Parts: sequence; C-alpha cells; structure tokens
Amino acid sequence: MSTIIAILVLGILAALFGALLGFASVRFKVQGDPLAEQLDALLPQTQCGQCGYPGCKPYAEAVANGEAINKCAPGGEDTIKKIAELMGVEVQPLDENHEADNSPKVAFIIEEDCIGCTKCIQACPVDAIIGTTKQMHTIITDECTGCDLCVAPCPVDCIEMISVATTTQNWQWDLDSIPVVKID
Amino acid sequence: MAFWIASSPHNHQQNETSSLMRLVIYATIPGIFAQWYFFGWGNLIHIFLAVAAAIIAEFTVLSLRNKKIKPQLFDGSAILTAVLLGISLPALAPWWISVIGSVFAIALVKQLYGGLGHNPFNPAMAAYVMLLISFPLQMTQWQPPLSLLAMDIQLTDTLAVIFSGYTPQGYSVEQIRTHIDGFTMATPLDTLKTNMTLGLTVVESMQAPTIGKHFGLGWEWINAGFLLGGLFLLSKKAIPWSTPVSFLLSLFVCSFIAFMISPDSNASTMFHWFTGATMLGAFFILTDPVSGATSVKGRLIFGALAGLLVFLIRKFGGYPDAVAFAVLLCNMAAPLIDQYTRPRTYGHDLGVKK
Amino acid sequence: MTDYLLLLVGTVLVNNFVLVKFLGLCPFMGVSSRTETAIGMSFATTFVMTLASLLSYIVNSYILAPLGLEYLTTMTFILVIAVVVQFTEMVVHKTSANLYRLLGIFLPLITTNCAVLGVALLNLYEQHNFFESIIYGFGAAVGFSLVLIMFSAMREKLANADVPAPFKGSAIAMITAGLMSLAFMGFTGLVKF
Amino acid sequence: MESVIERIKRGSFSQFHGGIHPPEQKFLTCSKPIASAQIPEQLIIPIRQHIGQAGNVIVKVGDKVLKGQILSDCDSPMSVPIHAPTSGTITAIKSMAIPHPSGLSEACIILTPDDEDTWKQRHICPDFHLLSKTQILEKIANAGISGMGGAGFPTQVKVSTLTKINYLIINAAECEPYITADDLLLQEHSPTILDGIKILDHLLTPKNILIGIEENKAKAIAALKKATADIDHIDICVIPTKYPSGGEKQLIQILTGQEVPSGVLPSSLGIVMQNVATCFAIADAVINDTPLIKRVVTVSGQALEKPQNIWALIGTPVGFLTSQCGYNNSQNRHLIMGGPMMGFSLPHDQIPVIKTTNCILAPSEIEIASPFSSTSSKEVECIRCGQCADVCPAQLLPQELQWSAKAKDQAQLEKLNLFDCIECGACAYVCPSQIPLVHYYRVAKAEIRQQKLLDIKAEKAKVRFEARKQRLEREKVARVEKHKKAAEARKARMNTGTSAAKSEKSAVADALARVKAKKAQASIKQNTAEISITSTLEMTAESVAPADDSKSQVANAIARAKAKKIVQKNQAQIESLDTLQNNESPSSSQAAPVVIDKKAKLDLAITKKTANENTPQAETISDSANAQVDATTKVVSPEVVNLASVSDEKATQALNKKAKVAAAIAKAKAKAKTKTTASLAAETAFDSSQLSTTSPNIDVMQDSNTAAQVKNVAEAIAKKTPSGPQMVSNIDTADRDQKTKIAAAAEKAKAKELPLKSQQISNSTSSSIKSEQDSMRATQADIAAIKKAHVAAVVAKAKAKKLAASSNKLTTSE
Repeated sequence: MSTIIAILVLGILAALFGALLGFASVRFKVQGDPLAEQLDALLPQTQCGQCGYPGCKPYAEAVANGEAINKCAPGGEDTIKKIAELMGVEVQPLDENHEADNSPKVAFIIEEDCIGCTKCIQACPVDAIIGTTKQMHTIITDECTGCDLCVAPCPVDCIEMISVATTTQNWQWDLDSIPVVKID
Repeated sequence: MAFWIASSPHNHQQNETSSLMRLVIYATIPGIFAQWYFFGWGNLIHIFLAVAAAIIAEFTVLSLRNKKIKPQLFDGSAILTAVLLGISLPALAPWWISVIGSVFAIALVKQLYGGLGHNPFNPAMAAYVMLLISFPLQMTQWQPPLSLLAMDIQLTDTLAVIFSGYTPQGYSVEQIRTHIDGFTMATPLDTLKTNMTLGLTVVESMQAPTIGKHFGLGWEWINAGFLLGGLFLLSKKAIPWSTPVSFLLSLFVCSFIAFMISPDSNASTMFHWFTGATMLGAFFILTDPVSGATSVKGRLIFGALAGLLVFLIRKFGGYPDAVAFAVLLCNMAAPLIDQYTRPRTYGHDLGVKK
Repeated sequence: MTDYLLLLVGTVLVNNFVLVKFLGLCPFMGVSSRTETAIGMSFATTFVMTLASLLSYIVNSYILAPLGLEYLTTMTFILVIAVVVQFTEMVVHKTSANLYRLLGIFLPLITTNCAVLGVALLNLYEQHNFFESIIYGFGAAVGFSLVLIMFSAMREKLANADVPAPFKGSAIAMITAGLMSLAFMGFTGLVKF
Repeated sequence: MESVIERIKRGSFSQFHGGIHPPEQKFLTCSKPIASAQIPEQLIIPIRQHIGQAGNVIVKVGDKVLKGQILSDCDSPMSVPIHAPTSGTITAIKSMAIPHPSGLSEACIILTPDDEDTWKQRHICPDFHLLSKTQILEKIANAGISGMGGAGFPTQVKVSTLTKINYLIINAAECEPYITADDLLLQEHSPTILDGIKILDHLLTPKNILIGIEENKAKAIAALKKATADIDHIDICVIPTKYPSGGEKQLIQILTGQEVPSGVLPSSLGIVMQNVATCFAIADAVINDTPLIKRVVTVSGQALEKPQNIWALIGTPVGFLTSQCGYNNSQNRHLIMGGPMMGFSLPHDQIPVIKTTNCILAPSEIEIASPFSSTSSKEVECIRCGQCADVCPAQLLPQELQWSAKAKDQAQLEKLNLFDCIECGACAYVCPSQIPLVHYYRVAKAEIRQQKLLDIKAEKAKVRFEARKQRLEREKVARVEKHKKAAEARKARMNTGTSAAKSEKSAVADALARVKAKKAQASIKQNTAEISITSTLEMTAESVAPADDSKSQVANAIARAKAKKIVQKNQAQIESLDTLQNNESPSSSQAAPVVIDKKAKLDLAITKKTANENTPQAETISDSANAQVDATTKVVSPEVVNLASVSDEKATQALNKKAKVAAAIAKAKAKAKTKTTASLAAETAFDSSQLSTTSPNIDVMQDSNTAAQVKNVAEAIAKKTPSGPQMVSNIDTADRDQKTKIAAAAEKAKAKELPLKSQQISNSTSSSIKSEQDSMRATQADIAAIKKAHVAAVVAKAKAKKLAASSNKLTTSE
C-alpha cells in the first residue's frame, strides 16, 4: 500500500515540476547560435582552404559543432589559443600536416611572363588581382591575404610569394635581429 | 671594433634584490638577540638548523630544475625564510621540526610554484601552520623564560634536549617546563586563553607568574626587538610603510573596542601588540612583497584584514597566537585585493569622457 | 538572533564546505581558471543552493514526513535540485549568453555538485528548522563562493608562474587548495556550537 | 580658488606621481661653449626625420645644390621637407641605416660637400609683425621645422591649431642626464629664442606663456630672466629637478596642475608645448630665412677626452662628432643616441644626426657596464616589491604589466593601460631585480599594434570574400537564365518548319552519328589489358569530374601545402640534379652560360610547379597527365639548347627573351593539347626505364622539324605512357618526382627547340612564329619588337588552343 502512495507522490511531484519547467522554457526561449560568428571573428580570414574547408566561415561552423580546433595554418598558435579559450577546451599544438611557415607573405606577379589568362583572378578568394583577359595582371598588395591560391592555376607560373619586408613601422623590437657583432 | 646593443634605460640604480634580502636579515638581529638573552640558545640552534636545511633543499631543487644555481641560492630569500621560521618555532622543539618545516617551506611552498617571485603563500608561515597542525604536541612546548626556570639550562643542555629530547641530567622537556610549584608554564597568550575558558577575569589571569609585570619577563622585549628592526627597515625604505602601519592600527582598534566593551574579558591593546609574534608578523612577514598585495591601497586593506583576523582568532579561535593563520588567509586574498585596488592611471577616468 | 549569525559565520568560515568539509571540489577546480567565470558560477550556485535547501525542507517536512516516506528523501532531493538547476540554466542562458558560454558544462553540472545535495541532507540530519536551513544553505553557498573567487584570482596569477612541467595546470591548483585548507584550519573553534 | 598664475608667481608647483633622481652628469659639458659646426666628408640626410609621411625628393643624383636649398617638397600637412645643410653635389639617393633602434635603413640623400658653403639666395625680414599669420606658417613649413625635443611632431601642425590656447609652455626642463644642449642654447642665444617665443605668441595669442626650466641650470635661468625682463606675460617657472619632469604630460601637470586625458592631444586642453630648440629654429626660419639645417648636439660620456656641445649639421655621421671630441677607440664601444634613460644604442658609427638628435652618449665601462661583463648583474625574477609602481609617472603598475607582457595576455595589458606608458625608463632604473621592463613593454606594444593591423586586414578580407561569393551567385543565376532563354529560342526556331530550321536539325543529327561511330571504333582498338586499367582510371576520372568546383579548390589547397613540403625536401636533389645537368653538357655550356643559368632557373620554377601539381590526388589526374607532357618537352630542351647555342655564338639578350616567350607558347600549347585529348586517362608517370627509352626517341624527333611535330610528340608520349602501365603502381611519389624532373628538363628543351629551328614551317601557326622571329632579329635592340613578340606570343597561344581543339575533332573522327 505505501509503495503505491510513494509512486503516486513522486508522480505528482514530477508532473508539478515538469509543468514549471515547461512554462520556464517557453518564457526564456533563446535564438541564434552566436558561437559560429564569434569563432569566425577569430580566424585570420585568409580563405586559403588549408583547413580542408572552402573559406573561414565554413571552418568556424565546423569547429562550432566539434571539428578539431588546430587546423588553421595561417592563424598558427595564437588563433588556436584564442579558439581554445573561447570553446573552453585544451590548447592542442598545430596539426602537423597543415604545417606551413606562416610568416606573412604577399603574392607578386612577374610582369613579363603574365599572359593575361585571368585564371588567377578566378582563383583569388578576395579579388585582390586586377586585370582582364589578355591584359596585364597585378596584385593589390594590401588586399592580398597571402593564401597563395593563385600560384597553382597560373599556366606560366609567374606568381611568387614574397614575405613582407620589416620596416621601421612593423619592427617587433627583437634586439637580436640588429646586424651588429656582439663582443663576448 | 664592435658595438653592443642594449635596450634603454642604460644606467641603473645599484640596489639589488639580494642586498634587499640581506638588509631584512640584518634587521632581525635585535629580535634574535632579545630571544637569545631571555630564552637561551634554543631558537639560535633552530635558526641554524633551518638555514642549513633550506640551503640544501634549494640546492637540490634548483639542480633538479637545472637552473643557474649560484645567483639564486645566495640571493638571501631562502635564508630569510629559514631565519623567520627558526625564530617562530618553540625553543625546545625537537630538531626534526625545524628541518621538516624548512624543507616544506622551500621545496613545496616556494620552489614548486616556480622559485622566487611566484609563490602565492609566505613560505615561513605556511611551514609554521603545517607544523602546528601536524605536530601539535611538539609545537606547543613553549619554553618559559630563563628567569622562571627551576634549573638554568646552558648551551649543552639545550643541544641535548633538542637532539635527544632529554637533558644530560635526564630531565625531559616536560619537566623543564614545570614551574617550581608544579604547573607547566606557557606563553602569556596561552595562559590568558586557558584562564578565559576557566572564567577568570583578565585582571586575575594577569597575576599568573608566566605573564609577569610589564616588560618583566622578556616576551615584550622580543617584540620590542623586532619593532626596532622594523623601524630600521622602514628608514631604509626596504619595506613598504603601508602594511605594518595598517596591521598594527587595525589590531589596535579591534582590541581597543573589545576592551571598551568588556574590560574583564579582553586583554589590553598593549598586551596584544607586545605578545606572541605580532611585531615579527607586522614588519617581517606581512611585508613579504612576493605574497602580499602590490599597490599602496591594496597593502592598506591587506594589513587591516590581517589585523582583524589576528584579533578574531585570538579572541574566539582555538589557537592562541593566530599571526601565522592570518598571514596565510591574507595571502589567499591578496590576488583578489590586487584585482580591485589598481591605482587610477594618469589621464584615465577623470570624469571627462575622451 | 545571534545564534543565526553564529550559524552563518560557522558555515562560511569554520566548517567551510569546500576547504573543511571538502564538498563541491569538481566545480571548484573546473571553473576557477578565470575570475569572471568564478563570479558567475558563485551567483548561480548561491541561487541554486539557497533555493534547493528551501524546497527540500518544504518537500521533506510537509510531504515525506507525514506520509512516512523518509526513505525517499535522497531521491526527491535530487529531483528538486535537478529542477532548480534546469531553471537556473534557462535564466542564465537568457540573461547573459556570455556567462552561459563561459560556464559551459559546469552550469548543468551543479546538479551533481555534492555541495548542493550535501547541504540538503545536512539540513535534514541536523534537524534545522525552516529558517535555519535557509541560513545554512545560504551560508554554505557564500562559503563556497568566497573560496572559489579567491582561488580563481590566485589561479589567474599562477597561470604564468614558472611551475615545473609535471605540476602545471590542475596539479599546482590542487596543492594550492591544500594550502588554503591548511589556512582555514585557523578558524577551528571560532564558533562554539 | 587661487588661479594657476598666482600659484606660479608664488613659485609653488604641483607634483607628478613618482619620478627618480639619477646622477645628472651634466657637469661634463654644461660649462663649455658650443663648438662651431664643421663639415664632414659626407652627409647622409634621411628623407623622413619626423612623425608623419616623407616628402618626395625633387633633386637627382649629380645635382649641385647650395646651402639651405630645399631637397624634398611636401604635399600632405604631416610631411616636412628637408634641406641641404651645405653646398655640394648629390652623390646618391639610396637606403642607408637611419637613427632608429631597429638599425633598419630608409631612403637617404647622400651629399658630398664642396667646402665652399655658399648660401642659397635668402631674404631677411627685419620685423615679423608685418607678416600675416599664413605667411609665417608657410615660412615655418618650408623651413622643415619639426619638434626637436625628441618626438619630432611637425611644428606647423601644432602651431596652427584653431582651439583657444590659454597656456603656451616652453619646455626647457631637459631632465635627461648628460644632456645640456638646451641649457647651452639658452645661455648663448636667449634673444633669438625670445624672438621665436614672440612669433609663437603672435601666432597663437595664448593667455599666458610659461617657460618650465629645472633649477639645476642657474646660468640659463639668469640669461632667461635678463632676456624676459621687459616682457610681462612671460613667466619663468623654476621647477624642482626630477626625472622625467621634461615629459610633456608631466610638465603640464607640474605647471598647470591639469592632467591630460589619455589618448588626447594637449591642444584640446588649450595648451601647446614647444621645445626651446624649436623656438630657436622658428626664429631662424622666420627672421633670417635659414631652414633647419643644423642643431646643437651634446656629445658626452666619460669615454670621450673632451665631451662638449657641438653645432652639428643635419646628416653628419655620429663617428665624425665623436672623433671631434676625441673618442679613444677602445675595444668595447657603446654609442647611444639620446640620453642614458631613453636613448637607443647604435649598431655602428656611420648613423647620421637628424633633427630630433639631442645627444650622442659614449659611456665608459664604469658608467654603463656592458651587459656581457661579469660586473653587471643579470635579470632575476620579479619579487613584486612595488618600487617601480612608486616611481612610475603615469601611475601604472609595471610589475603587473611585465607579468602580462611576458604571458602575452593582450586583453589584460589593455585593461592595465599599457599604452599610457611613456617609456621613460624610471621603473627599469629602480628595479632591484634588473628586469628590462621598458623592453618588455615595447615588445608587447609592437605585438598589440601588429595584432590590430592583422584584425583590420582580416575584417577587410572577410568583407571582400562575402562580396565575391554573392557576385558569383548572381552571375551563376544570370547565366542559368541566359541558357534557358537561349534553349527556348532555339526550340522555337527549330519547329517553325522553315528550311533553315531543317538544315540545322540535320547538322545536329550528323554530329550525333559521328560521336557514336567514334566510340565504337575506339573500343575495338584498345586491347583488354589496357581496358581494365584505363577503365578504372577513367572511372575515377569521371567520378572526379562532377565534384563541384569548391571541393577541388580545397583539395588543391591541401595538395599544395603537402607538395610544398615535398618540394622543400627535394630542393637538395634538384640542385644536385642541376649541377649534374650542367657538367653533363660542359662543352656547350661555356658558350652560352647566361642562357643556361636563366633556363635552369626557369626549369627550376617549372619543375617546382609540376612537382607541385604532381601529387597523387585523384582530382589532379588531369593536371599530372599534362605535367607529364610538360616534363617530356622540358627534358628535351637542354640538349637542344646546347646544340642551338653551339651553332649560334652571339647568344644575345633577345634570344634569351625569345626563349622565354617560346617556352610560354610551347607550354600553353602542350597544356591545351593534353587537357582536351581523349587519352586523358594516360596519366601514368614516367619512370627511369622509360627515360632511357625516350632519350633515343628524343634524338629521332630532333631532326624532324614540323610544327605538327609538337602534336605527335604529345601523342608519342601518350602512346608511350600506356605501354608501361604496370610501372605506375609501384613508383612512390618521392623518386617519381626526381625522375619527372629529368624528364621535364628533356621535354622543355625539345619543345623550345622546335619553334627555334622550324623557320621554314609552312602552315599558318608556324608562319606567324617565323615572322615574329624575323621581326625579332631585324629590330634587335628595339624594345617595341619585344612588345610585339608578346602580342604575337599571345596570338600564337590562342591559335594553339584552336589547333588543339581541331586536333581533338581530328582524333574523335578517326
């Protein structure tokens, strides 16, 4: 007899609380998943595809629902640290087969060789190359993200990746880089 | 000919961390002298044991972590910790107390967090609390002042007691501590606390022989010695003024209010100032820059909190002298205090929105 | 009135839930890497613990005791706590999505936080009346929060300390928690029950 | 409340937080007069010596210039011109090391003086009150005056602010140790400085003028008092000596008690501050029309025999000044530009003096110990003693800052207001643990600035990427509509029953029939073994084809990243391979070394590219097939080039140009050819065994010389490759690349040789190449010819594409 009462009591209690929760979930409805946008904001937006996704936004969505966080080669260590912090997971080292020396590079077209085939223009994810068919092409240096997607399709291979020179503006105060013989 | 590159500023004030630490060690000498004068060789031996253990511990840990041994070993921080621990231990405690305490302080509380500058807790006090809780018996065998002792104990006796537990004549520590008319003597704070629980009033408990007239028996002299050392450090600007001042002030205020409320059940403020390890705590332990707060406002709050805690634990708590616990509790609160007491930067929040 | 105050001080300092009774250690370790998350977690836990101890007292004294179903106490307490936590999670998700994301898995984990269930059961064993169990629940939560926030501030500073490799991360956190509980021993006997 | 002026009259000043008292060491130079300017053998004048853009140079190498002649004009307000310090000739305009902590180099004008020192034509204006404000501003701007206190902010911008100015502060504090430049300037030229101040007064009409000077410069104060005796609204404020009281924000707080809000210029508070030397320069420029070409520099330090102040011409190398003061070149030398607190060390002594250089410091060993000698102690952990926080004039927490800077925790650094640090060096000076705090802050600031730039760039890239995606979608939708409309139009035309519609219908029917026949014939010709291999390969090729565009682009990217790693691995092999090739044909190489190196480099680029393509990814099967063809054409070219070069002694530059153009044509043609041929599936790579067989095959081809040859070369390769299918499976990528390299080189040679030798090629494509070669030879030197060659090359390419398309129809019809 008391077992029936016990089951009855627990049943009523559960139903009561269930109703309370149902009402609360309706009242506190939340939309949108800000996580994907926040992740996308962290990525370097080079749209280079080295992470296996066509551009940064798809990779952000993939990371939002569980993709490995260490595939972004241009971002390198600090992007992984930022994503790990945002997602609250451990920081993993950069995925080795995506290893690339990501010192900042900019594409450069050797003008004599360019035959104006516009293949690189189609390949550039950020439209940083000016030129039309049969006309000379050049690259807008400060738009180019250095993703080197344009190097492959060029038939005459006249595009080179040049790393950005250090000037007095972007010198990183690394005293050892100063060309002087230290006496010891 | 070749040039070298260094980043500005190129010249430098000549004081160094190690000279700072040595200065603090020299400042403890008046206190130690008073201790030696009134209580004999006990503490000196403990200080010596602690320093030896500390150096060995630091040497092994540094070589394990293959860091540069020479500069770090003799920068004085390990020696200072050991000296403070040696001072705060009971004179007749067995030798392994100070060795265990010193090794725990250096290896675990300091080096494990990354050596000088990284330890959140004051190593000496953490070791003292660990010893107090793990070996309550040995840590409460306080030696009464020499003048009260039935027989006078020389260096050889103290050595024998510390290392073997018995004097050459065979007396155990307990016997040494018993007064002529049969009751074991303790520190003034201890007697006060026991009398309080027995319901005696403060005035009556002051008559107990262990407390003696003002500055009579030596407890007050030790605190006076450390006060002297502290003022010397303040004059040399080796320690910040804000922590000791706020600590002593808050202790004074708390004990004064309590005294005003019920003179019978509360000791006077002077009593609180000059017994136990108050002065040692105020000038040598709370001013440890590594585990304390950094900004001036932070240090004021840090000292005040420590004073309040010392008073609370002394009045209501289970332990007679709560300086060690108060220091550790404030070390725990220091990072939080730092976060909320950052000074206003030049040109910021002037009310005018830029 | 003074014994309520003593009960509060006793629960917050003397027998602190985390450092003396060693309850609620997993969120204590998990959430304390940053101070904002620690503060967020403290508010959530305080809300849950006070509400849970209140509800569990009511459920126990007005439903289980008259019907003689004392043996069901633990189960109903877990049910109550789960409902309260679910409710808190929705509120937090709605009010500050940032905090919700920062807390992550530890918000629903409050259900399994032994401090919460502990406070409900301890209320029962020490026969606290209605008002006392609320004070007890609130005191336990304040004790938990105080220690959690202090610990998070320390861990933020420890994050950059040059700790030897094997001790990095949660190992040094555990040692620091140990030293903190050593310090909290000083409060023993502060309040005579 | 007592106004600021009364308080100043009373002589009491408010205090800024912190500050230190380093040993002043001004006694070394404060009593000696300023030595006159001497002309060094060479002047190095950097074009940008101030904060802002550089002007553009208006002189050429070899020009003769007079003293004071303007060398660069400025278009934007933030750029300041430079002038010739003495008469002489401009010997070079190149990038030389400039005075900057990094030791990097920027564009400088090198002027060799002719020691006549002849001035340009100047017109002195006795009374500046007659000039209008705009005229004075214009004179200041043309004289190239920028702040000389150390910052180098263009003066005409600072002086032409429109806001109401209540305080004009003249900064004569000079709190940095050793430096006495302003002190001596005040002692010897206070009347000119007063003129400068009057000009500023005339321009800005401030309520009050305050001259802040430290109490340790007695003679200068006396000189100033004498000069300002008659003027009432100038007050001389003698402030207590404390470093860094010379800082802009600190001096404002001392004199006016106001705090400049963070990130805001003092002019918004109605305060303008000018350095004493700048006032002297303004007076010089407005009154006797002399541009800023020389300034007082303190050359001090106990390593010098006679330290003193010198009038140094802008651009004088530092070594000239130190030798003027007797610098015993002891072994360990340490030159600092600026004072000991904020100056930076120089990598060598050929760095020029510029407008903001106020001191050259040559410290002896005792003054500033070299970081390597044992005496100077090393950096120890921070014990949070707080002495640095007590001395920080910006009321920051240096110990917390260095903690976050080391942890690179940028959010925390932002919260601790790192960018309010004025890098005065007081904290690092007092730090008992000898931590180079200011260095950590500079590194952290550089990183944060870099990060901000990257974020802006990332934001821009994201916007452009989204825009491009929408553009592509719009185009795709438009194209689909166009096709649908075209299809309906054709269907409508088809069934109108007119004769044109009928013939159109029949043409479609013929085409269908032809395709059916081709397929039937192709299946009979191949034997069973191939079918099984080719069919599987075809099947994977087909399965790949429909994959959508973005997928292949991504696979390309991964392939590229992996290939890049393989390339680095093979780099050594390629070098050895090249040397092998070179010594392989020693006899011919001397004749045309230029051609070979050029070609080898070209080879390298192409082989790198083919290796780049040559990864086992399924999608790139078509590419690797075409790579094979490139490989073979390239392999041929070196031998052929040797023959050509042996026969053609005069390997001129034109030939080299022509070679490159021809290579481009051959490449495009070969690429177009294989991409469309049915035997696409014949992917299989070359292997060593085949290499040996193809080399005799190459000799055979060499003597045939028709353009068609290129076609059957491709076919030969196509035929060749299927015969060795069994070789494909077991070659792993590494040595296959190496072999393809050799094959590629051979291929290239052969392809390039063909257009070269095929002068008498009959059909249309070869004739256009021939005419292009004749025109080449005819107008050898004329660059226009090369341009025309380019056009011809492009034309040839288009034709090659058409030819490839036609040959494709040809093969399908067999």
